[in-house]
Amino acid sequence: MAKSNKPIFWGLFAAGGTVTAFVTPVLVLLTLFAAMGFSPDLFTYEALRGFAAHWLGKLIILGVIVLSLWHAAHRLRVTVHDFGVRADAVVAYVVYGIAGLGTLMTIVYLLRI
Amino acid sequence: MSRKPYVREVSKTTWFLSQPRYKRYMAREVTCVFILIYTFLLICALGALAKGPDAFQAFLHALRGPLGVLFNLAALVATVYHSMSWFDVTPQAMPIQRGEEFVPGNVIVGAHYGAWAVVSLIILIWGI
Amino acid sequence: MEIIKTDVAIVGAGGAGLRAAIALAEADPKLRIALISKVYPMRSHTCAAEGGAAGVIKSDDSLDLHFNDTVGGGDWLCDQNAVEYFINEAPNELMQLEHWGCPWSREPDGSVAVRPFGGMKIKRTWFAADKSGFHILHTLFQTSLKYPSIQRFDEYYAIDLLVDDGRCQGLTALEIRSGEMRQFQAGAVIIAAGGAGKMFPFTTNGAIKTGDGMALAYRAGVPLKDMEFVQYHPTGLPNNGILLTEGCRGEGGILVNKHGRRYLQDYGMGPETPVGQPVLKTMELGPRDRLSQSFWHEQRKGNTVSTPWGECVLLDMRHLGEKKINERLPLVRDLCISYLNMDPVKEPIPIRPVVHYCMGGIHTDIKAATPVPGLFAAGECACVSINGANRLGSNSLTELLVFGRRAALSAIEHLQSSPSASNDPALSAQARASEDRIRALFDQSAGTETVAGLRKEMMHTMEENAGIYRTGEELQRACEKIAELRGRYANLALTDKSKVFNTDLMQALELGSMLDCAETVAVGARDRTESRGAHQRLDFTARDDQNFLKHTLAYHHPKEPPRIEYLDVVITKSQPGVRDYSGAKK
Amino acid sequence: MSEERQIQLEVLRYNPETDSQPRYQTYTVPCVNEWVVLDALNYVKENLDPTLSYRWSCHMAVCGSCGYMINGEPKLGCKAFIHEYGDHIRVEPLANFPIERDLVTVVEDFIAKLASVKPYLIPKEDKPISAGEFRQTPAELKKYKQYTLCINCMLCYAACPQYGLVPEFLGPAAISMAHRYNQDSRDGGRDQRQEVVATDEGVWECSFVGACSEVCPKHVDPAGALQQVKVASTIDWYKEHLMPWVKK
Repeated sequence: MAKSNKPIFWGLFAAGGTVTAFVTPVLVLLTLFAAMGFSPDLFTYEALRGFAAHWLGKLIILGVIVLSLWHAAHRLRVTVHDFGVRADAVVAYVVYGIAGLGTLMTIVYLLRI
Repeated sequence: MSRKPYVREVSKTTWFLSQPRYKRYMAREVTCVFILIYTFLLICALGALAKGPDAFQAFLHALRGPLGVLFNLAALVATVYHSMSWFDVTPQAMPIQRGEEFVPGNVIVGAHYGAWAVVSLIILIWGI
Repeated sequence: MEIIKTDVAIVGAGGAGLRAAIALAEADPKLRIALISKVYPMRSHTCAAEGGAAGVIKSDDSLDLHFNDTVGGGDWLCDQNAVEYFINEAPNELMQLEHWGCPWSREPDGSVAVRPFGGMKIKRTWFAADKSGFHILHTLFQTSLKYPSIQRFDEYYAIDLLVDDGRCQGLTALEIRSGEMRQFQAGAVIIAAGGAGKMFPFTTNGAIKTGDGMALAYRAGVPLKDMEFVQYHPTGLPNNGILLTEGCRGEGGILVNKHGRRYLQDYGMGPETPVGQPVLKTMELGPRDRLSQSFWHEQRKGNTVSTPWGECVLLDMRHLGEKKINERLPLVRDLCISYLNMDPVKEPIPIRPVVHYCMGGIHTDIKAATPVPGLFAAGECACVSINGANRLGSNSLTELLVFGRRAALSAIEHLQSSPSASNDPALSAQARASEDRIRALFDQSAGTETVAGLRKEMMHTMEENAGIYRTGEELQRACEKIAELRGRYANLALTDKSKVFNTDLMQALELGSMLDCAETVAVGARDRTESRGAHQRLDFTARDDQNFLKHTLAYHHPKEPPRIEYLDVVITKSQPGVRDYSGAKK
Repeated sequence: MSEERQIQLEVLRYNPETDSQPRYQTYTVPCVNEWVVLDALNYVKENLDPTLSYRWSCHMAVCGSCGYMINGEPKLGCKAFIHEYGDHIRVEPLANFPIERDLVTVVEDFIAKLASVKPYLIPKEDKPISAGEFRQTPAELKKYKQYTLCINCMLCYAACPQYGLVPEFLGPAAISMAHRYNQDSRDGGRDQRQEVVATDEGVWECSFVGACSEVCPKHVDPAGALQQVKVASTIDWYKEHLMPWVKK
């Protein structure tokens, strides 16, 4: 038996799980407000742009988004298996592909700000 | 040979219906779907932010409406469930031994809930 | 019938069997070792031992003190040369377990901790909380996995020894899962199959302790020694006999009667010691036989507490406090809460004496060898004898290590010195006869007796007539009744006719073993007209060194009661004296 | 405390020589309320049906023989109290194991897996017996003590859905036992055990359902052990691949 390569993804999964556990619910609450038509201050273009323009802001956004993506992707891989789909290699390519794409988009967008 | 062990097959697709704890587990796992979609929502927001004020307004506009509210509500439930299920098991995954004794699990869990509340409040106050 | 050739076959995979197997594997990696057990090794009853294992390690202790405690505790029926070997080897064996990973409880400086135990003058019991036997068993089992030469035959029930040319050369065993018989041809056989407490209805012993190993040797012509000495543990839960370790008292628990009096002071174990400050070899730290006997007297006087499960006295541990109980006696607390719905932190626990251990067993010499060349025995099934008329608490776990290893070394010596050629046709003929015997039992359909029925009568007989206090009249009744049951056993009918995992057949075989053992207990006790250690006669109340400073040897007869012979006790340096458990005298 | 009541004990029966598949058989058993389910089975065996086969021994939850599914939950028969159930109790052999006969399962797979993780002390340093004990403080003992309490009853395997779905999975008790030795201050064998434990069929098959810890009668918390093994294995991996210059 060979040692598994899952630690790469599990490390991201675990870090992402912790980050999302701390920040995602309150972010969802804020977007919920936005969806309901409240206009929180954060969602002014200027405020957000200002935050994202700072290198620290960029780093925080990158961290939260990327870790969330890889957390969700890895768990999705397991969940798909749990629902009875036995094509782990294909599933892994797809879910990690999605996470990779999201990561790339985030980097590109952040560079444009 | 008189032996003939009987193997009980487990359904690969419906196994989790057999026990409440398996259902709770699957509910926890499914939270990742909401987190994934929501994260892409954030990426879209980031894209709009990069494009300019008009694009961002359009994004906010698209977010509004019953569908947006419904998704965010569902995502809220899912992410809160994720947080709780995540924090509740931290003493198992990361036990802390001080001297001879282990720090009681509920202390570790409590500390996480406390930190979660603080982080959430800061973001909330800052956001509103 | 499949033949399995091996160098050493071990029957029983509890503490003694595993220790023997490891010793063999370590001595010579080329030796083929067959470890045969009717249960998976970790199910063996060694796992239920709680308190600990005695071995001299601390500087305030000495081998002489351990010797004196053991010999005096055994009411001078111990073979003193065996005791000497035992106490000398004990510290090494316990240390060896430490090196194999046993989670012994520790002192703050990291050294191994010891606790006080009954009948011991000095604290010398190594312990792993109150799960010492469990940890010893699992440490041994897990360590045994290191050695590829140990081939396990789990869930094989040993049926008969194969003795040819005056040597033991193997055995037959039934593979329980398939119902198939196997012939093991071995240069030497070690029996380490545990005690026979299940002869009695109220016992700390697990269901598997049915004296199979004892009966195996007994039927092959080896005498059973000192079987009349059956130890009652003074503190068992009254509803199901679950053991509460002597550690309860070692840590400071006290025994009181219904008036709240610490009654042990009335039976030569006083004066009363301060609560929570146990004094060694005094009051609650007296030996097990004396404590169990005191209970019997208290019950006679009407000083016991009536409970739904019979008369009890109370074990009070409340003053130890929750922290100490959780740290030192977590299993005890769990058992009380689970099975009695009582918390020792908050209330005294009703307890009563319960059958615990067979001091007697397969007659072996100091090298664990039986009179049959090539056959060795160790552990509770054997009688070396180091326990004499009453075993001291925490000597048995050490015993199975010391003599498990000794049996292995002796087996190797035997392999080296005796001819290896075996007469295959003769062995196979014996094996076929053994198989036929089982088949006859299996096929017999005209019988009218049931396993459960005979077993109940046997248990009842033993409890009524061979308990803590005995009389000649009762014992005679027991002898007659057990002989009758042995006769009726031939008329047994099995309901279960399946070959696969037939527990009806297993229980029938176990019943056969227990009846053999029970008869040696009853006959040995009837003929021993004295009181010594765990054997107390109301009609012969004094110890009689003139006539009975002797071991009882019971020889098997297929139809008749056992033939009894006597063998002198080996005395080297301690002449029989008075067993003094009174703290007042020096 | 000792009131009697009648229960219906429904037991899954399977005799490989006569049955093509298991079937249920119901016995009416007069129970004393303080009984455990094992007592009820013994009542059946002694009084109603000697052909019923099941394993048991110590009756005090330490030998690990009597694991059954009781009303669908993995339990020790000797620790499942009648008073905690209604008048109908269903007993089946432990889930996820083949049925040998009645309540007796085939457990070779578990035994082999336990052996595969090298569950014995591989000392850091050689030390002769005569040199005395390896020093170990109470705190060092406490660090792994909990994981020594496993009685190999296999309830955790019966509770683990991943083991049911992927029989190659090394499983909770075996990995916990590896963790027990890895955490022992006297031990230096972790690298050897990782060869088996840190594999796809090892700890990485675990998805932390947590059922193993919920059913463990000895509170070993195998799920916790497995998560700790994952954390440590992940740190190993990152050190090995991203910081090869750092010695473990």
